Amino acid sequence: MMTVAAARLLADGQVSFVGIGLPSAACNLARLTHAPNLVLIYESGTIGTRPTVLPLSIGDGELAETATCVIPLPDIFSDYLQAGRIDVGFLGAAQIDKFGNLNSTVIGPYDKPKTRLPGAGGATEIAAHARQVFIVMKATPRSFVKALDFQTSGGHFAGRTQSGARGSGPAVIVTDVGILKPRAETGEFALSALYPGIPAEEAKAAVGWPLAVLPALETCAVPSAPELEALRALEARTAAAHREPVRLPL
Amino acid sequence: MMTVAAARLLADGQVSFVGIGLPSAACNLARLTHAPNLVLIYESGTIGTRPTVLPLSIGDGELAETATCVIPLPDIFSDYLQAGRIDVGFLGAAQIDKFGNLNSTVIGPYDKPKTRLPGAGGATEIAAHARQVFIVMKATPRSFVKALDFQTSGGHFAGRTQSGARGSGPAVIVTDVGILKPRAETGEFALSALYPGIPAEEAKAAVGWPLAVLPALETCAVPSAPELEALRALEARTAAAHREPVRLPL
Amino acid sequence: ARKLTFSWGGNPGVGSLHRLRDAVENAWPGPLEIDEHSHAAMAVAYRAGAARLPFGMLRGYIGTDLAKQNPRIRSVTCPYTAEKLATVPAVNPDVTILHAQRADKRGNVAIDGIVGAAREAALAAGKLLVTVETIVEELPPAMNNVVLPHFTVTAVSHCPGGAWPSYAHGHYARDNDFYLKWDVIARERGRFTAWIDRHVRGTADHRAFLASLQGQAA
Amino acid sequence: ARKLTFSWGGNPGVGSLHRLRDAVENAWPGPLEIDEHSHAAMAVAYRAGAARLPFGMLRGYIGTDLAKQNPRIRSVTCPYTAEKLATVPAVNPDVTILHAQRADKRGNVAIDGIVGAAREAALAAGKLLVTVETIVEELPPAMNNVVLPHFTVTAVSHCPGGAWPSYAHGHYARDNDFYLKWDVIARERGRFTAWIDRHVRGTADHRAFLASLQGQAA
Repeated sequence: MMTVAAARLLADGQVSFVGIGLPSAACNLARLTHAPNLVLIYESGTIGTRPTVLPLSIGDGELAETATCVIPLPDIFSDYLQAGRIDVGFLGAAQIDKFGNLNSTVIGPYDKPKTRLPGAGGATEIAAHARQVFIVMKATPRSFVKALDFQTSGGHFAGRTQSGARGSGPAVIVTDVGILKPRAETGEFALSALYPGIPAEEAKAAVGWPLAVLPALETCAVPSAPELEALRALEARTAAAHREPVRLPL
Repeated sequence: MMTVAAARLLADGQVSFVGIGLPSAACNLARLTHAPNLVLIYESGTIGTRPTVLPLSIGDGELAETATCVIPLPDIFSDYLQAGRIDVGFLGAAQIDKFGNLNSTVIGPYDKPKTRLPGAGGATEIAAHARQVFIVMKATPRSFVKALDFQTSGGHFAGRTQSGARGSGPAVIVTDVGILKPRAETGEFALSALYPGIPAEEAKAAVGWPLAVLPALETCAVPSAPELEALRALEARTAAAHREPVRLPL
Repeated sequence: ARKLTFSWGGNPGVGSLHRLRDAVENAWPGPLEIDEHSHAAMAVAYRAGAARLPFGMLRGYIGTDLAKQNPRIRSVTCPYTAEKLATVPAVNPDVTILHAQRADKRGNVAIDGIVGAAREAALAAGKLLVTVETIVEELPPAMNNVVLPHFTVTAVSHCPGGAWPSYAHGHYARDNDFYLKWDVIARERGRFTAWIDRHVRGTADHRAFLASLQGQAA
Repeated sequence: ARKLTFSWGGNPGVGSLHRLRDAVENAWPGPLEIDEHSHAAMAVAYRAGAARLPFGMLRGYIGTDLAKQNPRIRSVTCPYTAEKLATVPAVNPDVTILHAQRADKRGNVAIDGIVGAAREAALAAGKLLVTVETIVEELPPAMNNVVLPHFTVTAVSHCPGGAWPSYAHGHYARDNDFYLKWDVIARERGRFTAWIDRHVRGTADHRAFLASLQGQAA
């Protein structure tokens, strides 16, 4: 449901900066269903790539072979992201707060972390410069927290409009228990849409801050047959492709 | 004789930043005779090019087709020239002074020029950053002047060593009446070698400043048969190639 | 044209651009403001423009009077080494016009050969207009070749011969003869104006322009 | 290793790098100094290094605590617009080690596929060591493809399979299984050390290393 819900948010023709995992699945599902002209950019440098299977890393060969072009990583960040050419950037993290600020750096203090996470990667500048940011994360009280241990990338933080960030910040958080959108006045995320069969109480319980509910609370449609069929076929192709053993030139 | 004299100055394996005209002829002559591993870089972006005929512009197609690689012009200037990867840069100009400072910008005042020349192009940074600069110019009192109307690029100017220039400046001026080299103490160019049949007086008369003569004044060897043969063959191939009419897709 | 931002203005391999000289020396047909740089500086200015940075920096303008004449050449101090580096303002043209070899129906543009600063000038532009030798149904995956993706391109026009008198790699060579002829055509105002009237103002489109020059360009 | 300059340290598509975690969290096998950035900043740091500029700049480090933790993240003020831009020191590795597809006898190196910041990291290096899948007599003219010219390369070594467990475009695919296995191997110090002793310290060269892993990598 998360993948389908995220895919539905993408409009045809948009330019999307994609990470591995659920964002990659959602973007490719959208491309294979309602948004055939979606442009997928992976930070490794592939522009307009059309993989037939989901990559396990941003460096997978098929991303290059099916791309409109492959450019150096510095150009992706300077001439595309920083230049404001990305419509939608996908982000996830270990922690999120109610303003959509994200932590993918450390749990615990920075100098003596309890858990050292992988770090920012492209997230800090994606959060700043993509026109819109879509956040995709499973909701638990441990990850949807009142206060981040570290702010890796910015959501609707105080002073965003004067900060030099080009983009408008996170537009949506797609979770496994519903969809959150920010209130225009405060930038604070509130429950915007439910999934069929998951009540608002379950969503509220999964979030570590008091989750408000937007007045126009919707319920998402169940995944349609074409959506499910496209997603299952994509996953089946992916599983088959990744079962092929690697042959080294020995 | 100028072309042959300039070609002889190039050592095999050097990386040379080449302009159109005599420098291009000299570099290709060197490559076809004693320096087969000379690496020619034209500022348009061709690295290690091996044209069979002399180009009439730095954008000629054969430069790309025979190059080790073709890279963007900004990379040529930043990652090769500025980074100190160029052994020899060739320059010419409308005016030169005794320190090897060059003018290719204006004759007369900058704001109200008598003659507006094409301008710096790559010259300013070639003069600063190439390890050595070879200047190639026909000598006349109008071009070898006491004072430049405008300094486009720097030779052995006062303060060069503290200026941020990476290179050691002009090492030689190849003229049509002899070869000039700088005195180590002053950076002032003096007559270093004569051509067969051209006396020092003729060289002195062609230069607009009192031209000193270095103690170890040499006389260049006449062009050898292989040198002349290679040069004439190169020129013949070039003339033939450039006689072919251009066919537009009409 | 009111102002020219440039680093070299000549007829490559031939000599001066007489019309540029006349404009700067004699203000004909009107005064021309000059914003003069070096190639290395223009390169970082385009690159800064493409990255939407406000300026570019280089180890440049050393041993030259250019920085004295152009107040737009300034400097920054390195926050680590305290070195001074030369700066130039980013160049962000309102419109960049390029000629390329191929485009596809979606507007992706492929450039082969010597690319100069074409990619940077394209991505620095507010609007990007591209003329091409051929339009194909779909470009093959380009791998590491130079492509301007369709969402960076404002409009594509099919214009064979659009690089003339320069060349289009893989299509036709540089018309070196014409560069020599241009020296004669452009030397005097009268002859230049007559040529423009006849071949540019007097033709309906680029095809007619090229046809009018066949065999008697000078 | 004493210090790590980085922007992301994970097992792509799998999770944490347990050995990195252990070093940072528990100083095992020794303390590791951290110089942490974002991808965009590392990109300009390598590019500055390749151009031998002392720093790179970006519109970056906005809305993040990173700049508070890393004193090497600073800023410059634009001399035209007075905007503040984030800066990072240039990265100029003493040695850069790359794996590429092909080299020729003269040492020219051709890279195909996803190049990342390989070219910038190569040209920023004091010494550049390249391992390749194949060595050919002479590379064909590359046109716009990525080539490191021989005079930028310190040494080339023929090392087929040198990208493993990652892939070499056109030669072999990424060994995704091994990335999953690595999560298990590297999770505990004992198992990790045993693996390193057996497969890395216990083999004579890269071929023997790969052979020792055939069929029983975990």
